[in-house]
Amino acid sequence: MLDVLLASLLSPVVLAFVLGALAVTVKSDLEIPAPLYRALSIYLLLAIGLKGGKALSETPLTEVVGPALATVGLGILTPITAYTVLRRLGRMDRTNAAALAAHYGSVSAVTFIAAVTVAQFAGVPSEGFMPALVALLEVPAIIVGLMIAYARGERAGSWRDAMREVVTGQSIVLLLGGMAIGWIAGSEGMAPVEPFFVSGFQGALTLFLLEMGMAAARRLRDLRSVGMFLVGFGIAMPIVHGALGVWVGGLAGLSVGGAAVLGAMVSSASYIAAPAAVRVGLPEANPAYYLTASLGITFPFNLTVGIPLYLALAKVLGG
Amino acid sequence: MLDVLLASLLSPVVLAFVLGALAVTVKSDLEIPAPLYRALSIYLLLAIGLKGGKALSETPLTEVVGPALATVGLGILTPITAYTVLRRLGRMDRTNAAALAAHYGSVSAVTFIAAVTVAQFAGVPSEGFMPALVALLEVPAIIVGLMIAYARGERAGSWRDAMREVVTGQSIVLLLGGMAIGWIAGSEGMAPVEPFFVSGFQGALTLFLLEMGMAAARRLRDLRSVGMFLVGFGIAMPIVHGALGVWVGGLAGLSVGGAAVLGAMVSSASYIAAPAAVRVGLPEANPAYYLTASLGITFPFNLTVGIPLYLALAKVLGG
Amino acid sequence: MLDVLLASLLSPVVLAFVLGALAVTVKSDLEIPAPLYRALSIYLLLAIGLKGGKALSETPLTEVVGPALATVGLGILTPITAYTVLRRLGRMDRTNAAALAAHYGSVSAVTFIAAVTVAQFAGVPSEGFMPALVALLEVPAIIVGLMIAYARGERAGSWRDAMREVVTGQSIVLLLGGMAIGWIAGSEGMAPVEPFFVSGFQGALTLFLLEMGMAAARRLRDLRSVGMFLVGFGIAMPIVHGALGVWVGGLAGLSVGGAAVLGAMVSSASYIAAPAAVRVGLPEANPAYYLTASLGITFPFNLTVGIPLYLALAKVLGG
Amino acid sequence: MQTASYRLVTIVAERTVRDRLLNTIHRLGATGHTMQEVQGEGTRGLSGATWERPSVKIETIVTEEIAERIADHVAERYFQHHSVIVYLQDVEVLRGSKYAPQNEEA
Amino acid sequence: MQTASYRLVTIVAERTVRDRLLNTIHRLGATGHTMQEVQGEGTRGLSGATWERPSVKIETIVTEEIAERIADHVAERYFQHHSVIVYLQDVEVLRGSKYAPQNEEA
Amino acid sequence: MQTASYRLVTIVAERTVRDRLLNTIHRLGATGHTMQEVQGEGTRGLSGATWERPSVKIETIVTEEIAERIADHVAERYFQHHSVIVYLQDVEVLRGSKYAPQNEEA
Ligand SMILES: Nc1ncnc2c1ncn2[C@@H]1O[C@H](COP(=O)(O)O)[C@@H](O)[C@H]1O
Ligand SMILES: Nc1ncnc2c1ncn2[C@@H]1O[C@H](COP(=O)(O)O)[C@@H](O)[C@H]1O
Ligand SMILES: Nc1ncnc2c1ncn2[C@@H]1O[C@H](COP(=O)(O)O)[C@@H](O)[C@H]1O
Ligand code: NA
Ligand code: NA
Ligand code: NA
Repeated sequence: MLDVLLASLLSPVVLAFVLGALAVTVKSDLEIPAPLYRALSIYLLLAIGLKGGKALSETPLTEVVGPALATVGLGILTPITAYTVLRRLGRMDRTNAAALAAHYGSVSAVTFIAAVTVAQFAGVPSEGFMPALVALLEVPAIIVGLMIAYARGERAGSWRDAMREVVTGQSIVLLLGGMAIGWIAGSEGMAPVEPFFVSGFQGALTLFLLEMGMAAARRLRDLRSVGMFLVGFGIAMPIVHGALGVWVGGLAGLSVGGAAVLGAMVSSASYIAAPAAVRVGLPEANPAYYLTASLGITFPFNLTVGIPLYLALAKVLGG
Repeated sequence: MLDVLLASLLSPVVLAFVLGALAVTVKSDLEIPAPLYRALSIYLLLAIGLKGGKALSETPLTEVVGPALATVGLGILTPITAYTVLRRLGRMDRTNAAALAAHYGSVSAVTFIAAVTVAQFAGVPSEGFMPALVALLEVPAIIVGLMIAYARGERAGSWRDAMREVVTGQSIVLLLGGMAIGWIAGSEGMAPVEPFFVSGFQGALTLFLLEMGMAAARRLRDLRSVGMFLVGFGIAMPIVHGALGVWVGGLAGLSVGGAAVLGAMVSSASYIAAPAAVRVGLPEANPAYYLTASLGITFPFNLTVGIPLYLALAKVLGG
Repeated sequence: MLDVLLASLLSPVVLAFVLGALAVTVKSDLEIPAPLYRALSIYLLLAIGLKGGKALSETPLTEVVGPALATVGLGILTPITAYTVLRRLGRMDRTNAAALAAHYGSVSAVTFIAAVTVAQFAGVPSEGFMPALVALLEVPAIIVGLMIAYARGERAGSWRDAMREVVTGQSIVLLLGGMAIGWIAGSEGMAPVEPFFVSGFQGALTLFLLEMGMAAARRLRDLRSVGMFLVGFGIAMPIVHGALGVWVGGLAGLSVGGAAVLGAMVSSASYIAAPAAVRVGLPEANPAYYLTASLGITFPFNLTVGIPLYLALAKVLGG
Repeated sequence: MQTASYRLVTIVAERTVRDRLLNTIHRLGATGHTMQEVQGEGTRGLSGATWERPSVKIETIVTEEIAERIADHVAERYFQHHSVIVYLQDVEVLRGSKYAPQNEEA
Repeated sequence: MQTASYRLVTIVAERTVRDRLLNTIHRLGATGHTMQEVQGEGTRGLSGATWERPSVKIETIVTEEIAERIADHVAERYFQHHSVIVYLQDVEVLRGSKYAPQNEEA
Repeated sequence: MQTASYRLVTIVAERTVRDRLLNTIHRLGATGHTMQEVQGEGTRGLSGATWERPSVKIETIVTEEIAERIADHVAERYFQHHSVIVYLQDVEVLRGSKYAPQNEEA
């Protein structure tokens, strides 16, 4: 466990995140050009999709069905647990609770990637088709979260616009699109593009996390405004959801690595797809809450402590 | 033939183009940052040049002379055929006909790359010096096209500015410049930069075609405004020019793959160098015509159906 | 000597610089998108740091101490020599002399990279920990330069802001940060990110120098305004400092390659860290002087003639 | 120099509402617009930060009447829940006819 | 359309002074700002060229009084040694209260 | 706050004419300009879309007289065949002398 924790903490990817956070703390003039950041996120999402699609093309469907169903189930369940916790324990208003539920039910692609890398490194690689599960996990929670809000009368936003935003959002299009391409092209067709999309991946991710670290650190400044409860929520909720994900993943027949990665996925909070949809569907929700919690608290927690934790848990349950 | 058609249709590069088009159709919020698109086009042009230059440095000049002359000849002939067709059959006004002639006489670098890839894949690789021919084919047609227009009295644009735009245009500078660098550095000097410019090439192209697909789809919306004739022209003209290119290429001593690629080059319509020059030299021409035809119709046609067609033809003639 | 001179002159990296300069001369519309340029400089600095850090993690500290002390010493000495020359021979006012001193005492990362490549190529590779010396050489000179200026009464700028700008500047953060990451991660941890940061390096550098060539050429237009003396200074000073660096480097126990690279570092003039600090600390200094000299004269000189010269000298002294 | 007086309507808005805004503007009679990406800060905090999509600044030159229509529409439709501001200025343009719907001379 | 009159203060400045400028503006009472990267040329030559960090254009809508404070501050603190210009314009805004400190209705 | 009145000339143009425009502006007496990349839509359709070079928005603060010269020149030289628009506004600037050719105080 400890060696894995160290190995993941001391990987260039995580260290880059720390460097970014430090740069903001010392008020460095370091600035990642916005177009570079966007280029990297497009690259990463497409690359994940391509890899997943290629893997799918080599996997018997029967192997995927179980985990797929489990993932969808978790995508429907977790926003409800999150909402309940926020309302009951947090006494949070309905709108913001629903918004946060959508975020914590959905998934963070970068957390997923980090988890895959750590599992790989720990000698328990996850299934190749995991990216398919990311696509499956991203959408339902957002829909459920918005439904909870819309179930309660008049809304400022537009349900239709929000749905369109979810299903035509950049991350879904690139993930699913990439998977389709990888699946159709197969390993032979993929070969020529792999130096770009596979070999370069970890390095691009390092650069990406440099900016993530900066963004997270900037977000942390709003910590005061969100209150201690949300801080606690941002750490406790992932642990609960993560454990649940690991456990269900195991039952669904995933390997130890696969279960750990699913745990990380379930525990993670979306900070790209969900915010975009919520801004449209629940504009009256306060971004300071859901962005600070998902980007400023949960993401760093998972990246550093969470992932190794879920992996250890998966080993215990799985071994 | 069919297997090649499939292989090329189902390559990640073409599929990315389709994905881009789909993203626009479903009104996705996917957006390729403009600087990324420009960075990719600079990278691709420079990479083509470098590869071509390196190949030239290893090729006896005698082998290149024939194909080079043939290419220049085609660059002078095709704008005239295009102009004639547009005037006679299309009853199009002189200015727009000349503008379109410049585009269809010139060449699309991306169509060239795609053709090289397909030929490669089909087991009939094209000559390494083909990029040199791209540089040769790009310029003459634009000059001829503008000459046709200027031959007919007063013009709004400036002939000198247009010529400067053509010969100092980004694509020429990068292609010729890259070739010079590759030729001078030779294979030994090129070795250290090849991981970046050679291995990464296909992947970068995939990303580039994602945006191309989006641009083409957006262009298609203007289809109504350009009329059915232009749609037909955008498909028929490439076939004629392509066949011509394949045939002449064979006579000039190119291999089957080389002839096929030359066919694709001749059939393709420029959408970077030509538009830039025409905007300066023939500002009164309507961009909706030449952009929609070259980017919205001819490019997709060649990418999907055209290239395999020219390859099949080259095999028939060459075999 | 000559073969090395040729080899370095005819490397794609240098040729790209020339191409960029030519593009500006012929008024090409070629334009490197600013975000691409910034992305490349972030990538290059981080990559240098990572490589250096990894090397440090494999080097006994004792080997580094000598060269490190020598580097700091040179970083304190060279701004003083530069200032004296500018004041005595150049009759330049104190402010601008101090500003130039800060630039010529500090180091140009790109000159460093070019030198490493040439030494490598010439069969006398430099020590792996050289990047650490770059970080050491960058800061002191800027501080000394500003101190010289501030030592003389009232200043428009803010000393504290200037210091903050130096030590939290993007290049220091990325260099030191990268080194820390590479050092902590070690060669095992670095492996997955090396395809991106190591294999891609030379190619990215080529693209970067394309823009550098354009920037240098644009700068040269201001040549008249800066006067002949500064032109001479921009060529003579590097030679003196370079020779000094080679000599001291040898004494400090660096290999022939290492001494040559240190010479190139010492001879080079900063055009990123120093200008940023000077703009804050000495805003009344005239950018036309320090930018034209460092970017328009000294950088091209070192890139083409200087580096092979220092290498030859190192061979003489070292062999 | 023969100029005509028009209104310059400037809208700064978060990216999510961009396309809807553009459609509305043209539907309400604008003959064109100029747009650029911006970062901003206001009562709803930062917008257009690196990690999210940049906000946009949309400028359109229109007749007084259309300007009012646009301003009213934006106010009523977006103010409550979106990061959007609108302001109006007078401008003198050349080729006045260009900015009036169906080119009635202004 | 119910509009209120405010002042639009535009500052074009080299990147190095950006953050200090933003802090000052808000300290002096601005309730928000909009910012974009620009390239420029002036008496100090080019600024924001590719190889250096881009200059910024900062726009803030404020009351007459705050506008004067900002303009004066910038003039006195930055004009002598930095590439900075400031200019003021009148604008009509919707939701006037938005731009007045502690929302006193304008 | 001691301000002087000048004219702000704004030109939005397709990229191909950018450099010629900048040269002209300065030749006609502008002491500086600020420029940014924009996307636009007008009677000639979209301009500055991703796959082509971005359009530019050029702003220059000049005297009334120079403003007219610039506007007239652009109108006559570019309107017919290029995607170009020009509009003028009044601005109050600090350091008026800065914007008048050979620094005659404004
Ligand atoms: N006082 C202001 N001056 C200039 N721009 C503003 C001002 N207030 C808000 N904005 C812009 O309008 C956007 C939305 O404002 P808000 O809804 O108050 O967050 C901000 O992100 C800024 O870009
Ligand atoms: N006359 C002008 N019109 C528009 N912008 C200007 C003008 N003069 C200066 N600027 C802008 O202000 C910045 C600094 O000006 P300066 O301090 O004169 O170099 C320049 O880089 C331009 O962006
Ligand atoms: N009514 C308008 N309001 C704002 N900008 C406009 C307007 N009309 C045109 N433009 C800008 O001017 C450019 C050229 O216009 P046009 O020549 O009409 O295509 C467009 O791409 C827009 O950026
Ligand atoms: Na989740
Ligand atoms: Na052609
Ligand atoms: Na130096």
